[in-house]
Amino acid sequence: MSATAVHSLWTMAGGVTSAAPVEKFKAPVIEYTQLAPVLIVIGVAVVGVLVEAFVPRRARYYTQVFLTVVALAAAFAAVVGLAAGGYGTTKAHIAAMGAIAIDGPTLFLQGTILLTSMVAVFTFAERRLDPASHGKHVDSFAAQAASVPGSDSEKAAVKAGFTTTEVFPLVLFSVAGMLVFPAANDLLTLFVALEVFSLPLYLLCAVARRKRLMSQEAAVKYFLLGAFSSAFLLFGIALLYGYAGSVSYAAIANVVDGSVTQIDPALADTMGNDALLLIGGAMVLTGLLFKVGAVPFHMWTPDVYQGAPTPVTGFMAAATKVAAFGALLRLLYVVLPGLAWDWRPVMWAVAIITMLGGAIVAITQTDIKRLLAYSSIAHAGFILAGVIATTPDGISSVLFYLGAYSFVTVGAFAVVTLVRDAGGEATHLSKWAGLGRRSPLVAAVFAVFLLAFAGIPLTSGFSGKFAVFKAAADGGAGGLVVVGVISSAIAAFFYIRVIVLMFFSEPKADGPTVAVPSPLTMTTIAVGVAVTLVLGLAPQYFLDLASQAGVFVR
Amino acid sequence: MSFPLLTATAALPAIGAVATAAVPAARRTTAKWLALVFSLATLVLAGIALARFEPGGDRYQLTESHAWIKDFGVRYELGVDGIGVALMALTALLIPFVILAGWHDADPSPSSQQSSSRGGPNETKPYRWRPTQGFFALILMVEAMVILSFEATDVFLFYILFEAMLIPMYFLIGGFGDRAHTGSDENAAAQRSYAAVKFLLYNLVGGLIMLAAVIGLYVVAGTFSLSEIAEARASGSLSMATSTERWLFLGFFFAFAVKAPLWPLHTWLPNAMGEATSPVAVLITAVVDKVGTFAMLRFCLQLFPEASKWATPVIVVLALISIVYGALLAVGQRDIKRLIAYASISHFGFIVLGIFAMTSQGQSGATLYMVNHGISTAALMLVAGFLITRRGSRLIADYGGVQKVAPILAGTFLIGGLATLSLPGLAPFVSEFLVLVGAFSAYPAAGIIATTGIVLAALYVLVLYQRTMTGPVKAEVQGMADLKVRELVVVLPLIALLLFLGVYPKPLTEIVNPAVQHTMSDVQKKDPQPEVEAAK
Amino acid sequence: MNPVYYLYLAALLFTIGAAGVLIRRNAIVVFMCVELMLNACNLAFVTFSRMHGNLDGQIIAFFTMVVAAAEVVVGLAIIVSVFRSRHSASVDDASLMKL
Amino acid sequence: MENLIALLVAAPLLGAAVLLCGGRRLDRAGHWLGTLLAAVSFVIGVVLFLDMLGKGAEDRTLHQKLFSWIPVEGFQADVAFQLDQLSMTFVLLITGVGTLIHIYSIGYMEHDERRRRFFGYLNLFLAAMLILVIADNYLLLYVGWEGVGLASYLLIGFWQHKPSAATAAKKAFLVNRVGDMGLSIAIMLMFTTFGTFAFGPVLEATGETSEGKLTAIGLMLLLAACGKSAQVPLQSWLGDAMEGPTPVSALIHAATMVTAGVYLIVRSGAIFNAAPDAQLVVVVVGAVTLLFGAIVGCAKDDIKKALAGSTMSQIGYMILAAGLGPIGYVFAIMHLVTHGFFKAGLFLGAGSVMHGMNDEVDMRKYGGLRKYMPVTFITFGLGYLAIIGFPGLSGFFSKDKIIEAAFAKGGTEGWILGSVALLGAAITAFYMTRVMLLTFFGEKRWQPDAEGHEPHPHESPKSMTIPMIILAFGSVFAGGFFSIGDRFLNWLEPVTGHSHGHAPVSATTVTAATMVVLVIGVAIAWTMYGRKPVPVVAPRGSLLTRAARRDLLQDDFNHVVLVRGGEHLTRSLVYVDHTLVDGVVNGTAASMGGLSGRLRKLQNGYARTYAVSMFGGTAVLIAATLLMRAV
Repeated sequence: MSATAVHSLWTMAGGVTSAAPVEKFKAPVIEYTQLAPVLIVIGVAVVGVLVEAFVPRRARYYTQVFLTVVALAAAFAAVVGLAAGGYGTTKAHIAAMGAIAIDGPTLFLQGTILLTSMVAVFTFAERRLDPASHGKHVDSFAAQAASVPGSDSEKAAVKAGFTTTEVFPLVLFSVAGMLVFPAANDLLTLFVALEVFSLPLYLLCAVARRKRLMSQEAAVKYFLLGAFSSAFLLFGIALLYGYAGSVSYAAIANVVDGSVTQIDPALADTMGNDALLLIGGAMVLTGLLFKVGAVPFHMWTPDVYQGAPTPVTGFMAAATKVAAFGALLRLLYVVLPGLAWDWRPVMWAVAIITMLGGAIVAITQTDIKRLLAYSSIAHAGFILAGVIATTPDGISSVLFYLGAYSFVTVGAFAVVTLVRDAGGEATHLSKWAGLGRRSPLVAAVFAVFLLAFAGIPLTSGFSGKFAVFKAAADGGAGGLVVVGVISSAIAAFFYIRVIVLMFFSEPKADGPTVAVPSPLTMTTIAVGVAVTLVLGLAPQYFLDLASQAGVFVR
Repeated sequence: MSFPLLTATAALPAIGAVATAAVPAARRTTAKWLALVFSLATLVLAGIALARFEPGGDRYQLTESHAWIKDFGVRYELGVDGIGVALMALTALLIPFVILAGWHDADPSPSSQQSSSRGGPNETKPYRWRPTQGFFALILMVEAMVILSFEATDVFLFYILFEAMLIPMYFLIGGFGDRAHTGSDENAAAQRSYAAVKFLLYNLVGGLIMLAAVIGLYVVAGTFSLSEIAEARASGSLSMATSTERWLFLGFFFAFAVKAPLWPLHTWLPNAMGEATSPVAVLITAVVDKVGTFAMLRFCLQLFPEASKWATPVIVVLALISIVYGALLAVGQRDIKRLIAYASISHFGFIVLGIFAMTSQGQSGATLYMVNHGISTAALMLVAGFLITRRGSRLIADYGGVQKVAPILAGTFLIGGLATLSLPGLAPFVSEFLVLVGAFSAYPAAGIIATTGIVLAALYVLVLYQRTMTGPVKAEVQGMADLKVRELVVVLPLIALLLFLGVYPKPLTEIVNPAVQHTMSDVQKKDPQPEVEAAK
Repeated sequence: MNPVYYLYLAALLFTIGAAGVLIRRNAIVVFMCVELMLNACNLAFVTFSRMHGNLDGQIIAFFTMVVAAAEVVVGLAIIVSVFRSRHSASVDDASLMKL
Repeated sequence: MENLIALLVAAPLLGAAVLLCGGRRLDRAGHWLGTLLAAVSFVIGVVLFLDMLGKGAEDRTLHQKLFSWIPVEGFQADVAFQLDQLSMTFVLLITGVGTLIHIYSIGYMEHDERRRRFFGYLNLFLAAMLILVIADNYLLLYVGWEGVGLASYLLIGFWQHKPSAATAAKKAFLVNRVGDMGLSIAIMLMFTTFGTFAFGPVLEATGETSEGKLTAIGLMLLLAACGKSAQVPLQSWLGDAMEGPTPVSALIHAATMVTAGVYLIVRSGAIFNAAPDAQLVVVVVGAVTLLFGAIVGCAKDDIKKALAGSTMSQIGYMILAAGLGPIGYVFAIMHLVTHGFFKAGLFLGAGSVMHGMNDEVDMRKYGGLRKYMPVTFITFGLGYLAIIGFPGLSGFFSKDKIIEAAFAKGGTEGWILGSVALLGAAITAFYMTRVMLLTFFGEKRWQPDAEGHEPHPHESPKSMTIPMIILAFGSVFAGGFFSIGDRFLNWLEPVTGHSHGHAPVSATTVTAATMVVLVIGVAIAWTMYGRKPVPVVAPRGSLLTRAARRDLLQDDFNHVVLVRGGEHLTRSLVYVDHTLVDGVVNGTAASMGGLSGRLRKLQNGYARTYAVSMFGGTAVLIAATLLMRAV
């Protein structure tokens, strides 16, 4: 197409007044029912903002908690409804003018995200752990995020009993983004969704009540690196767009497959230029691998996990991974299967160094939250092994693993919020010595989570690990399985270390106390344990769900 | 659908474990009795299973099969052959004794109570740590898992238990150390958790490598059910490439060799047995480790016959090394329990040798050996435990002339020792001789080398007995009490059993023989024929 | 004139931005470099849009701007709060958490 | 009748069980019960014997199968007994002498508070020994074989508070175990060769296999025999075994257990007949031991050790005879029986002496005891005459026959063996005379011991003397009774077979020669110990004497090579296990930690570093993908 013709594209719209283009204009069709989950969450989030504006301070907390939980529950109900309606399997299709794909993976992941965020939100709402200041219960968020730590304004805010109830709408926005992320069917939606769920997270990281400096530092690091990575993602998108002339997955896939035959000679140098495709693909992958925290894009993880308020960490660790892996799956299975031969070796390498790197560095960690961060990196590696399988089995195994893993993570971080001393949460491992003697129950629960992380049989961790390894082996990635096994062995070492610490070492005199939480956190932990054990003992039903959901629509 | 006997046998102790754990902190004795009752009930069930088992019947009996995890090709399949039922019975038999012997091992020791009263502000609230309940609950939990693993005829199910049983064992070792330790409490605690971690990591690594093999097996076979795999083999629909089979075999064998333990993967055992209380040590060597040797017989040979034959020479050599090496190190030990541990290593060498001699005598011998070694080690170790708790030291050098002050203790100890050196007339002799004959008829050299084991065994047992029991009475030993009723109740039945099985092992062999013949046909091995058919 | 040059320019800008992120200490500047990268992307989008002769690229550019704006809001908020509590906008000072 | 056989074993076994489990309340009656049951067993033996005499020579073999012991595919081991003339001989010897020694012990152990247990052990020994000799297959024989080993272990170490006793017991068991190793290997060989190890089938089928196999089996059996019968090179334990109570030395380490090796070889005659090489080794061992023992016997001042040396040497004779094959089997057994009588008698005599001398064992501290304990003197004397082979007494007949047989072996071999046997006879005469002189003649040389009260030698109680008298009768008449009309020969021949070798020298010459050497031996002894007074403190003596005092340095050799070497080996192995085997694993763990520590450093907290890693990662990612396409 010649330059003049391109020019006419907008001269026509602007200059000549004729009805023709107006008739050409076709109103977009939006399947609102099928987007219901997202819409509900976003809607309520907006309402939440209004609540912040208009509802008196006293009532805000309860209103927000109520709204949030209701929203998530409703959205989940909607997802279930859609799934029941067969949108996961037979009626799976592309919705919203090709922007969103409603199919098995989408619904499964949305369901997982919604449930995990629900239990995570319980920990957000927990207000019994911190000693009540000035007779008012407080949660783990700053009285007034804007006030400088240690300043008079902060003291005043605390005295006034302010609380940052904005976190709830923020969570909802973030969740909304996460819901769209794995469903995104074109790169633009992908990008926007990414930002939508990232920005609130940046903020949430910054609003811890205790250790605010660290919290803010975490936020800065997360934000800058996140922005950096999304820039890469965006440039990659740009290149892919240049390659295919479109950002829709289907279109790009077609070009990759070469099913688009006629290429305008004028565009020969860009259209279908594999250099663009490869570089662009690689950069998009970078963006996504950053979010899943794969080596070498993982370095933000420990710092952010450590600095962020623990409830946020739990939410982030669980939900972000789910969403990001969903998007990664879709990208690799829908857009890039055509060049599996190009990205597979690279992903192999990434998976291997992720598994080993995460496990090895975790050995010498001394802070429980950093430890869990590194373990999450190692787990990302395991999941990647499943992703690389590129078989339907691979998809479902990854879905299952994500489901299993997210609940364990939320539960584990919820337990971390309970162990406290004067300075807030006692996250240094040495403080955990002898916890098993002081409060056997909590220690036992945490041990269950650790064993699940370690992939000991009869826990969900084992089922998940077995599923992905099986898929990988089936998909001809036996090597990854071996590496995975080795790194699990290494990983086992530090999980065991924590258990030893909790049970076999004498409690320190100035050791931390275990706060008795409100039903909220109890529910979170209980759900975590329940899911861990159920998926460990009788995973069949959920495996079925996952395998039914294991097909992408294109 | 008949009564699921096997499930019940495994479920009962599991329930018992939960019940015991639920007993309130103050009611320690209740917990103990509860655990004992449950273990006895389990013994009864196991006895019924043993009675219901027909030696002549199908290979696997009392079978149960339910769908479990379809996607993994996993079924909940149970069934016992002669070997399984024998070991199951052994487990059920030993646990009550273990519980009785450990009756006071988990009472909160004065030292720990001091530390709890010493401790920080939060010690004002009642001491919530309930060691006693935990101890017995964990023992029952181990029993449940071990029994189930002897019954599992589904590789995956077995694997899960094989791994899962590590956790309770781990807590038993690390959480309830032997009070009779050398050095300070902290030092002892450190050694203890080192031992526990070592135990767990060794076995976990073994298990994880096995996991890779298990997955590989699934990729090859598409199922985990022994019976289905056997059918597939028979029908020829399943044929493994030689290399694949070998790799898978190695994956499995490694895990079992760690558990067994076979040289050079044995070093975790002495630490574990040394640091654990002697009942737990018995649990390790007499019960849990048997799963490893059992699995070699059940899975390695049955799933990978060709690879097993391929690996036999190396394994036989390793077994021989274990026999001699273990015995020599036992001679060199200064710690009673470590000595017994190394003796066990030597005995496990015999068991493995018998299994991989791949002759009827060898394998029957190996199976009997598992049972007899269980009983004899239990007897020796428990008496040693009684001795150690009296004097509060594990060092041989701290004893002397005990038999003068506590003749019954010394006598039972001697009998345990004689069983360990497999004196004819006591059960271990039968199995050891069978193993030797089996090994000799397949590999004469191996047979002869293994025979040196009997001399070394005599050496370490008699040296131990001489140093501890004979000679002038040591001052610290003066006035040591002889065995109490509870302790006699533990030891005497075991000794009686040793004598009975030594004189009349027929009931056992009759159960075991058919199973062994099945295994022999699995590996398509015939016994070497005697040179002269003098029999007729 | 060949639109490919614009691509080269975009790539150049992107690289400059990236380099800035790696080199500069001041959080604000780092952040501006990120913005620069985003704008490089925009340029690329627009260029490709012209080359392909469809409008998607330009639309995306608008989206990018909006997102960038949102990012500015969040980013500045965070950076400012950090600046107020530390009296320094250097990213290297924010290194409490390490190892 | 067959059913009685089991009772032979059952009676003492019951005794052992009751006495050992019975507890204190049996302390008063225990020894009577033990003795009674031993006697019962003896009576049963006699009954069976009479019954056997009533039958023809060919159908004198009785069988009794109790139950199938270890039924395993292709492997049949039964608990079954076989009682033929050979076994019968042993049964009578064991139960007879055994009963006597039970009676003797009643008096001897009177003051020991653990007497009950002592009798329990004695009964246990009887049971095991009987199993050994009436088993109908080698595996069951092995059971008895180890059983007597255990009993001997318990009895040698009966006074466990004495470290020396405990050590001696351990040593005995260990050395025996080495022998047992041989037996078990022999059994395995039989199993792989014949598919069975029951006497009948094996011994009949010897013709059907290679001589090499048989030689191997034979040598292994010989190893076993060496262990049990204290033959070179496994003889070292017997001397120390004298730590045990004297009745034990008499019963186990003189009359019965130590002769089990001879039984084994004679029983397996068919195998040895077919394996001449093995036989040669047997005779060599026998010859060497009979000299070895004799020499040691000459040097010892401890009366029991001296007797022990003589036992060794006498058994050497038996082994030698057994090694001669059919020529010698019968005489080996005959000498075994007579030796059973007079050696038991001698030991009991020694015990009686010690009993009277506050358990003093050093002969140099005796002297002139004949006045104080006449009965002991006479019985001991008769035993002495018997053992040196005084014409007309037991030893004369049995030993003489062996020497003849040795010559009859023929060839240089025969000459060598014969002359060795003769030499042995001379030395025997010497050391026994020495013992006699030192103990009963000359001046009294005992002094007050440390506590100052000096021993009052006195005759032992009836319970002790009566057995001695009975045994003395045996040692006087048994030989003659057996030899007249070749009774013993005809009795045993159906089992062992017999052949008259062609003696190069006539029997009379041999007898004459024996007489000559006997006189020489006695004469030398007389000149050395009879004429001039004996120093209480042993003179330094010649090199040979000193060596002989130390069992010809055998123990020193064992100590240096085996004990020390073993200690070093085990110690170094413990080290290896800890550093190498364990170290490898710990090492990997440690290196993992180190690696982790180094990788950690990368996480330096600077956002820009993280950005660099991301940037680099992306670059690598892109490069890699492009490369993938390029290649």
